[in-house]
Amino acid sequence: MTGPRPQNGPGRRPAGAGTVTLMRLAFLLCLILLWALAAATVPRGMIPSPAATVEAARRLLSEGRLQGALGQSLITYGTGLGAAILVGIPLGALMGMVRLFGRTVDVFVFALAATPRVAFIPLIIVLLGLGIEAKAMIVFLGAVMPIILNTYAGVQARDEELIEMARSTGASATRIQIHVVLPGALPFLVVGLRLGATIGLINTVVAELYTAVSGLGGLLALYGNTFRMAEYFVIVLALAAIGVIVTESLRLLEGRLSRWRLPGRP
Amino acid sequence: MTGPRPQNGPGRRPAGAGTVTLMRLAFLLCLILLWALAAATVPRGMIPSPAATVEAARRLLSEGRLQGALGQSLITYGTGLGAAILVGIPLGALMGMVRLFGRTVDVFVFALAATPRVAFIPLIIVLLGLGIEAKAMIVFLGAVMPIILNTYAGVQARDEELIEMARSTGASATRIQIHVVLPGALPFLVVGLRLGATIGLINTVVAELYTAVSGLGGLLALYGNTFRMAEYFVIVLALAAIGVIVTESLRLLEGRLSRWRLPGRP
Amino acid sequence: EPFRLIISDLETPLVPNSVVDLALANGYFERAGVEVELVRVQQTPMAMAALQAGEGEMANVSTDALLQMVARGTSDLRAVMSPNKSLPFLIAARPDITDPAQLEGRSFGIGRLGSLDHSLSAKVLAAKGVDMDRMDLVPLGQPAVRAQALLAGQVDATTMSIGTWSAMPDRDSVSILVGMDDYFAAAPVTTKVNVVTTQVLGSRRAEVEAVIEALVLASRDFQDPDLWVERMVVARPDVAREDLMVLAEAYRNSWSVDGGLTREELKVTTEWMYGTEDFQGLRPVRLEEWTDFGPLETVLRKLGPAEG
Amino acid sequence: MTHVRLEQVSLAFGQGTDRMPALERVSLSLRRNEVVVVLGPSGCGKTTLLRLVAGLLPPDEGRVSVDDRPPRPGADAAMVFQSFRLIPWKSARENVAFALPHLPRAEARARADAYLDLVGLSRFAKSWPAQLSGGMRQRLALARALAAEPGILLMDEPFASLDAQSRELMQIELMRLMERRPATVLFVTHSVDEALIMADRILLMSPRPGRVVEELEVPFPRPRWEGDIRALPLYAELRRHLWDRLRDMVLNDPGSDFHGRR
Amino acid sequence: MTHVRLEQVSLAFGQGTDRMPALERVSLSLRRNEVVVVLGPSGCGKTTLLRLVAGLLPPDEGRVSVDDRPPRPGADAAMVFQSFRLIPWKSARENVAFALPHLPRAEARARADAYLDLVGLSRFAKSWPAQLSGGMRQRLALARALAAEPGILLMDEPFASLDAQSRELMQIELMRLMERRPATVLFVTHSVDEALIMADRILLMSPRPGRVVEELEVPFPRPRWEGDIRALPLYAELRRHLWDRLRDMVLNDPGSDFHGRR
Ligand SMILES: Nc1ncnc2c1ncn2[C@@H]1O[C@H](COP(=O)(O)OP(=O)(O)OP(=O)(O)O)[C@@H](O)[C@H]1O
Ligand SMILES: Nc1ncnc2c1ncn2[C@@H]1O[C@H](COP(=O)(O)OP(=O)(O)OP(=O)(O)O)[C@@H](O)[C@H]1O
Ligand SMILES: [Mg+2]
Ligand SMILES: [Mg+2]
Repeated sequence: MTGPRPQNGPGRRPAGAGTVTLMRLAFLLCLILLWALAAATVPRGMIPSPAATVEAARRLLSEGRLQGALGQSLITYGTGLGAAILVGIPLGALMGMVRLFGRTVDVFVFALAATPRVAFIPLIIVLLGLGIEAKAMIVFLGAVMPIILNTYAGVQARDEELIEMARSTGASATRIQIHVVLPGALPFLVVGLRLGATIGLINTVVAELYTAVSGLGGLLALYGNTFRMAEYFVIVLALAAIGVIVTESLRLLEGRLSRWRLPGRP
Repeated sequence: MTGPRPQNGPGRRPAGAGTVTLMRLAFLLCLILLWALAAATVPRGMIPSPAATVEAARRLLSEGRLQGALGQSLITYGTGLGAAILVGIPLGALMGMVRLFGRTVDVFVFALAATPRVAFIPLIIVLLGLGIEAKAMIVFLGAVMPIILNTYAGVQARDEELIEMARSTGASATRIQIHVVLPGALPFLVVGLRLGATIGLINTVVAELYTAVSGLGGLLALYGNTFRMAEYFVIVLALAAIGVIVTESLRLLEGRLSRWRLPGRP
Repeated sequence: EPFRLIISDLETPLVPNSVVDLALANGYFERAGVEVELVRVQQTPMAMAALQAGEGEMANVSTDALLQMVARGTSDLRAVMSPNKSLPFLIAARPDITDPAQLEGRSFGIGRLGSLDHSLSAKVLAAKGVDMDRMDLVPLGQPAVRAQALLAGQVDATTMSIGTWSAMPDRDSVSILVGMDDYFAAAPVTTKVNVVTTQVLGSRRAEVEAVIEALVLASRDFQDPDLWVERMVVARPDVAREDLMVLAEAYRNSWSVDGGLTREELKVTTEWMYGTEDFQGLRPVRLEEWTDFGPLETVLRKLGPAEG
Repeated sequence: MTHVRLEQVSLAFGQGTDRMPALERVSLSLRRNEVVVVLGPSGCGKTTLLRLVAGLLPPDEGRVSVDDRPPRPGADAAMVFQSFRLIPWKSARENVAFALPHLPRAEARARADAYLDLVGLSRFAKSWPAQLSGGMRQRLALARALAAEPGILLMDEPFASLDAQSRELMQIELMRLMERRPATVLFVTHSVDEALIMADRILLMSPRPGRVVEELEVPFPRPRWEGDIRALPLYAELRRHLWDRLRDMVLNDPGSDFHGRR
Repeated sequence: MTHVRLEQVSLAFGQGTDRMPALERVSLSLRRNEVVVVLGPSGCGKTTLLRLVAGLLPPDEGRVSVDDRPPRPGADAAMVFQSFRLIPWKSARENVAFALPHLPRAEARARADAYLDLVGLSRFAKSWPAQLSGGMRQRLALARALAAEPGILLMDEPFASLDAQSRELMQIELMRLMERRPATVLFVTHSVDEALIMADRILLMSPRPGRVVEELEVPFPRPRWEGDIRALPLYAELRRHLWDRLRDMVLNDPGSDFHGRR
């Protein structure tokens, strides 16, 4: 660990965005090399070579298969994640603000969070069928947990002195929530959303495997069962890419809302 | 939402532990009633009645099957979660302290977090086999993500003024980490551990399904495939109970370390 | 060190594949002079990965998966026998559907488009004069999920294994449209085989032969429905004796009394599989690339042909 | 004409054996538009007193009332907090406007700008608190409380971080404002001079547990910023008296942190 | 004999068009064990100056040196921060002991207790910062800096939140301590009186951007706590002079927040 460096400094910029991009590319290159090495050594084509994977991606794209599956998956994912955000943030905030309510339900949330989502699948099929509702529900169940729990923790970690100040101005509970508590909980919210977004993506695949098979999850099953590992890797990489896009756009949002933390932090 | 109430108050106790227990019991009762209702209405025994579930639990316990499976699962779970904690906290802290390192690797962590764990299973089997190593690895991969990301966010949200103060006393980077940064990130760490613990448990089941079948996950698959729903529910409830025990013991830890946040917070 | 046999049954199954568990429970392997340990995994892909990772010496896998791998370049796997070549499949439907012809325009649950159960069902239904393309096909993945969807009324009919069917609760509310016999008649293919790596075949050939011997002997014994039921009652106390007796009758001719591996059947199997969607564009494979009759022939020479 | 009244108010912090009384049987009443200054040693309960009047803290015993009703936070009073309590993610202007929830947006903004100007922060309206110096932060907290134009102003050492000249300027601005728009003011200070300049009446508080041990009318004419009241003989006399009383309390009261020091 | 030296130091905050100079070409040098007081209007860069000397901030231009080397945080100086900066999850005693990383545990604890006693907080050694009043928190921050027994003491309005009597007591305790264990002191205050009592030399700073506009030797004999230097005619004269200079700067310097106010 290098020590923390001087900060809030006079016009000193943090490690430039350029350096970061460069380092990321270098790291990516290392990963690809490692992958190529693994492909060469692991027996019997369990790991396809990077070249074969690129070739497979080209093929899938030109056939239009990837796009179609991607579209299906994104609808499921977007619906489930959207619902998780709309439910998770207010619920977590409510749990944090109303202590008795929070303490009453939180164990049940923990219990639910610890229960494998597959365990609910029979129930979900009975209640919601096999369509988008059922799939979105599975995504929702996965994504909502980190969002609730992180919001809950963020609201609990609020600055009581600031809240007392806000009360002294006659601000309503809602105004205090919106202007003081939630902005203060922003770093928690962002991790919650990040985790929710990644878990939601994983659950999209699970949902597509366990209810009517479709989308990227369906392709994953197809290529996995028929041992087409290059195609399989293309799907895995596509999933990773979606995850990166969503989480990186959260970074932009966070950056905009955190300008008050002066630049120059290491 | 009820408004925040007066706090840091004179000897005023928060809603007593007794009230919380009572409310939890009431809530639990509601859930059980709902369950009984669902069992009575949902067609063809897809949901077992509470009574049948209790009966199944008694049977499984007297056969010793539950205990045996539980033991196997707990070993996998403990190993994987332990490793996730030992790796996740230092790695997250390092990413938060060394900005360039953090910004370089974080996208890759997001990408990994968004990739379904099942996608790695063939690889894990080839590299680690079907035994405890492979299972613990799957648990580790799931649990480590929220721990890394929450620690990372907690360290990034550190109080720069306190750190400047610490530097002015000549404290080393390690001393600053231990005395200032990590205690300040505690609320983040605790959510990270909570989520890691629950996801780790889910992944224990996944691991037991996808490598050599064993433990609670094995029983879940067995009873699910053969529609023994009462037994199935017993396993699901056992998993939920483990989740609650682990997350509640984290609450005790957090309570001890947060006494400086004066009592009387709502 | 024990000889590890990887299977994808979580407990003694209700199909002829039960010989593996029964042989172990009843000392057949010991008598053949080999110490066997069962490694249970959930599905064929895991069994394949485990075999390649050296987590077992022999694996019971589906033939289409093996062919896929061989066609894609794997060269060191050999099928040496099949303890359960028959097809314990059936098509079940909601009670108001009693004739396959009624299925047109209805929803039908399959594993996935192009999967083995899909191709087989298409073939079976075609034999009954029903065109599957005129149905609303719903890919549902796992067999248990297909059964759940049927029970929940989310699909009108689906294929399932006899094992799944016999475990289903409330079976009376489901009608059987196509039974097991029809299945095997329509598609006489060997769906599952036991494979070993060429390396194991070289270094532990005697044990491979002993395992085959034990399984063949067990199959010959359990041909007798009464014996099978008697042993199954012990292995599966949760299944009613009457159900077992019905199953035993149904399996009467499905036991691998001669090892379950014949050139003709495998040839038919290969040809049939290459006609399905999953295999389109794949390189044809020769029998020698993925089977080795040597060990089985040795065993049969020693034991002689099955009586009757 | 009583605006704010405390009757036999007691309050302790902590629980069980840690329980420590902060205020003991404090009674006082403020007339409408009176400026009352509280003087007392460090840790004697001045801040606690202000929080009680603001309605932010309920008393353990006794009664606090504003216009004969329990105080409602925000409705009756505005407070300048000793530790400023600025919202870090809001600009200076937004921090002031936050205290004006009842005004329409544009009006709140205009009002905020007017009070930022009063405290000399016009140029920093868009700055975040982290970009301001200690004194500038305190002036921002001051602007926020003044902008609410409350009936009661509770000020907890509002000028402690200002240099002597800015402090004097701010004292004058505050007195001028109170002429234009009178309010009842409860003002905590550590400066005897500031107390004498600002107060209609001075309350002296004793150390732990806080009690009001003396009340003192300050009879200087207003406006006080014209002509130098410091030159009056009465000023020197009152100053001496307050100084001696406080000194005696800090050194000889057993509740004082410096009891027995010499 | 120069201990601390700043040569033509300039520093600006912010980036691009927001960039605003805080200090401009500031030069000064402190002799070993000299007490130098900085006086200047709010926001003129006093805190920034202290951070530079502590080595917490590198200058944009110019050079800062302690014993002819760049300052190393913690090794040369200890600082009393204007906003206290206590660690909320450590007790008062632990907060002080945190500043003593080089001492063995038991010794650090003993040292912490000694300095807690000096600032009158013995009874609160186990309290968390949230349980302390504003003035008590400031005294805790003071104890932490003093306990380090540094060669250079950087004090940013260390007594601003104390009542007049406690403030006087603390001034005397500090001067006594400096007799026993001398150190170079750079002391920021807003009180002209405090400056005259504490200083060997006074630096006057102008508002934005901060420059040193006047240096003043303060020739009163030491120890100053015996006998009343305020009674000396020179005291009144210096006080008047400083007051007028500061007043002029606050009202007439275009960089001042109160430029043109009257
Ligand atoms: N939340 C709290 N928990 C425990 N004790 C507290 C709390 N708040 C204040 N106290 C104690 O109450 C007493 C009075 O505190 P208060 O802040 O009112 O003092 P004060 O007169 O404002 O002092 P100062 O001039 O130093 O700001 C102090 O002894 C303090 O230690
Ligand atoms: N982190 C920062 N970012 C931007 N501007 C800053 C920052 N810190 C200080 N400034 C600006 O630098 C100038 C000097 O600030 P500094 O804190 O040194 O003043 P000061 O003399 O200590 O004032 P005060 O007496 O009010 O504490 C101020 O105008 C302030 O707005
Ligand atoms: Mg106070
Ligand atoms: Mg300052």
